[in-house]
Amino acid sequence: METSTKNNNFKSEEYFINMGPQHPATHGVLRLLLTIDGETIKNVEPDLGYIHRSIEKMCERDSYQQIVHLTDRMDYLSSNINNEAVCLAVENALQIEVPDRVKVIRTIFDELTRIASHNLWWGVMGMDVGALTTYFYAFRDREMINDIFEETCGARLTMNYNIPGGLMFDIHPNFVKRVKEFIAHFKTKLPEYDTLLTNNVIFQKRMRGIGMLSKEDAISYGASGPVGRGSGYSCDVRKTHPYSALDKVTFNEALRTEGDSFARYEVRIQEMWESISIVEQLIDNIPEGDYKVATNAVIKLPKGEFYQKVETARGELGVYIISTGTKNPYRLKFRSPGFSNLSLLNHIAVGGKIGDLVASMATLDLVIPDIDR
Amino acid sequence: MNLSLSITKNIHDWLFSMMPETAASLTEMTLIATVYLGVFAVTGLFLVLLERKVAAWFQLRLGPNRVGPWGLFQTIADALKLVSKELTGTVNADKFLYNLAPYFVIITALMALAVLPFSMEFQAFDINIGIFFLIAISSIGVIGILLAGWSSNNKFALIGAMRSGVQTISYELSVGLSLLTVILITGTLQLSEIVEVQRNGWLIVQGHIPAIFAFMIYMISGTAETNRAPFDLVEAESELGAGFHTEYSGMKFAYFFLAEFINMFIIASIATTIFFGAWLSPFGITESLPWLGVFWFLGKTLVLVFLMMWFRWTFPRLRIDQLLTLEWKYLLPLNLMNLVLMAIIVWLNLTIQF
Amino acid sequence: MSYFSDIFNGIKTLLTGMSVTGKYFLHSQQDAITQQYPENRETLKMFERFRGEVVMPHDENNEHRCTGCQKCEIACPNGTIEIIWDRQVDPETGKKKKLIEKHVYHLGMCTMCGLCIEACPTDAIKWAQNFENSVYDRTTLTRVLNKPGSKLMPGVED
Amino acid sequence: MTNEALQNLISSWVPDPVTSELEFTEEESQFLNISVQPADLHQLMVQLKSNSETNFDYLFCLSGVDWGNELGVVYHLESTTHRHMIVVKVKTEQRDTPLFDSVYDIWKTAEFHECEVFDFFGIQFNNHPNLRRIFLTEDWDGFPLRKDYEDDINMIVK
Repeated sequence: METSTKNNNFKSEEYFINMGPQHPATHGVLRLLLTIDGETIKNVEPDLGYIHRSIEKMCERDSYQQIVHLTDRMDYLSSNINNEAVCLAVENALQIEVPDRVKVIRTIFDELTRIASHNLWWGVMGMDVGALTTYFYAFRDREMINDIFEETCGARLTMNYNIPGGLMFDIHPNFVKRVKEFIAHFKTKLPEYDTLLTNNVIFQKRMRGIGMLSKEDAISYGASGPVGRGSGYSCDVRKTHPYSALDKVTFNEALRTEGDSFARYEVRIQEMWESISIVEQLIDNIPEGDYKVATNAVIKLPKGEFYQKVETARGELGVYIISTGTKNPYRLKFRSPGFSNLSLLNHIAVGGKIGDLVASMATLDLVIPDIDR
Repeated sequence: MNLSLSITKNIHDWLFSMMPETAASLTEMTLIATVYLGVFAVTGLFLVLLERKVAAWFQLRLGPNRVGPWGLFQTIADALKLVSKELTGTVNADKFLYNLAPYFVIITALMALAVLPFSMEFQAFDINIGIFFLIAISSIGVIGILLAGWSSNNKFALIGAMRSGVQTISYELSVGLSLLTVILITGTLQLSEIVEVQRNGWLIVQGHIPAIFAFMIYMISGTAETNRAPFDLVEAESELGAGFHTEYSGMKFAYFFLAEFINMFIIASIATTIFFGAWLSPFGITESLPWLGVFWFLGKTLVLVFLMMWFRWTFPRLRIDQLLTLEWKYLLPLNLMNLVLMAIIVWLNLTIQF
Repeated sequence: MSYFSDIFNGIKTLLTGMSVTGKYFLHSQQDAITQQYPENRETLKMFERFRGEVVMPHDENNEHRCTGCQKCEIACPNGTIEIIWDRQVDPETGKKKKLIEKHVYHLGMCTMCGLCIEACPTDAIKWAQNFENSVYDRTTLTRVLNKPGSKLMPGVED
Repeated sequence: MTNEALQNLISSWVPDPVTSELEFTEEESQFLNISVQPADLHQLMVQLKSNSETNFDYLFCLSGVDWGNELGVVYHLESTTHRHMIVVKVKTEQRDTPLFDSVYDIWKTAEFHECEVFDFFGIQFNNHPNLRRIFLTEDWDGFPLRKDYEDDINMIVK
């Protein structure tokens, strides 16, 4: 075994399994070194870096406008929220106040991105526990969101719609109509998700009481997003540090206290409902105005350190910029939610079966480029 | 009047008039075996296509539609592709067992077909212990799976094989007991006689409540026997990659694949024979045309096959300990209770007969 | 008794789950979401803002609007755009002026971020809606956007 | 708790703020920054977590920084009960053998984040349970996020 392992007192009835980097349940190129006794997991050691591109180093040579498009490629399922994080950090540093129109549009896009991301997660969650059909139902609905994005931004996944100072261009004239269509459609489909999967007795047996994470452990492991909220840890950045137009809307923070896989599942389902409600509150009230404020062609941040946190679909994304006053950041660190969430995988998987590992890993909703960066 | 029967009878007579008895029997056996092999290989391919189409329709897709009209030749093309593929293997595999395993699986699957009554007197081998033979044969297949997993020298395959062993041995019990429940009405194990009994009403009607329970238990454990979702822990794509056949490629893989579908067909056929009157038409509407029995038999079987596909494309997979809990804590006690209930019903003559 | 009610409720949830897939099975012909791609090429329209590849529109006189200011080259994060330019004497004014020789675009390196088109002061480049970008040879992904013999449209200034 | 109150409280923990070299600053940052000597880091962190008034139980960002001639680690802390935030910085000039105490025993999330810092900056951590190259291969040469790292093949310098 070329990789060092924590478990040096390796017992004779235990054996290694190399799960990944090519494995259907790891959703990409995550490699897990499992120590197994029969079917029971004894230790999980993630081995990362298979899609590491050193985005942080690339940021050190790019201008602030160019950095934004790199964040698309981190957590590609919440690309718009990542973009916004960088833009907010730069705007705060420059002390630019963006127009209300921009704030509202950004928030609508964020919540649509969140729905799309949770939607895909739901489909994949079903696949991971063996219900293959969920994937297609989820993609049918996600396709509508992608079309909305494509019509306005020109891209479906890596949108790069935000720029420091506002948006790249105004929303498409069809945008409001399409969003309303989608919301009406999705409201009829979301209950179907519950009938098909949530209420299913097999699914509940697979999820309840599995992958237990206490609130103290969640905080200690730096869990955020639905993973933390499934353990009763109120960590929604949208509530604790509101940004953009989130102070104008009312929504409930999805919280469950059970701390098992099913709680994390329920949190995401409820978050989809909450996101729908946020979009509904804003979609009729997009204020008129400019879609961006003029910035210098070369953005130079003042000397200092800037930190901006936002709530992506996976949890708390932090952008930490150290500027020396030049047009490039001196150091830029992304605190990615997936990286911290992955660190607790060993904690929740040990003692379970292989099937439990797959199911609880699915509820962490890992996106590997987000972890590797 | 009875075209199919007269043809087989004519061939039989002709062979026996041509040759000495031993040679004629041998020739006849080979002939029947070849015909069965050919027909059911095609049936297997057709079932694969059906599964893909049905899956597509459940999932808002179109399914294979490029090769031939409505994609009918898709699986034939796939089979051709698999035949032409390289047979790969692992370095430290037990080569003999590794190569033997797929044949174990496919041969046991085909053997079970011999006793199925497709129509009146259209049955290759009407053995008097028919049901017993079916149960016995269908449990040999697991040896092939165990061999495949063990000899592949792959830990994922080994886990899959061990799961299969556990699963098949447990669910064998439920399959046997649920069939036994219905046998109480017929009083015979011979399949042709079981069909004859059903002229007074299909057994699921004759045995009413306990028979319906028995049918439900049989379908659940039958699905588990064929290693299909929600009991596909043996393959468990998201957990083990491909399970016991991870290291197989080309035609050897195709044998496993084909065997799975033939097994599914067999499980459905047994249910048809035992619970739904095999080739008997409902209310005897086509009694004057016995060759239509094949149509009824296949029709009923396909409905049950469709039911199994429906399960597969709806339900999530169980975990290994839940699989055993379901069998030992739920199905087995219920089955035993059901058996007693059925015995009481038969004893008090409470069966419904027309 | 909870033993039997568990079984009963379990089976009920399974059956309701099956009713969802069953409903879609019955409507499978109308609801199918499959796009039959090569066949529907005629009807498949991309949105007008779709980012397929960067192109440089030319008018009927083979004139483009690129002044060679290189703003797109600077804006590009990946070095996708290279402008080969030259100073030539403008016949009308007699002054030396920057003119492009080649506007080279490496589609293979492009991440479709749109910063070059935002940066262009003269709207010389824009997005094309073409999405069938795969080729057999990687070198064909390097394109020269200005057509041979084309020149700057009169009146276009930085 | 306000930044001022935090500063007063934390400086009251040490007998003599001058000799212990705690530095507080709010300049150029939206948080209260504390610079601490490597030897005092672990002690301070334990107090920040365990004191009921500060109760910094959430380490939300742990970044390595190459300050030119110094290597450092920046800890961003937040209290989930009081919702105040603080930044703790630690630096060392020993670029060849930078060594700090691990905070894994205080916040478990530090295990992975310290591995990341080790991977990219070569900073070692005392008492870390499994310090390894988490992203790069074991035999990778150098520490890529240091400012003096050079790689002629993979790095494109603009």
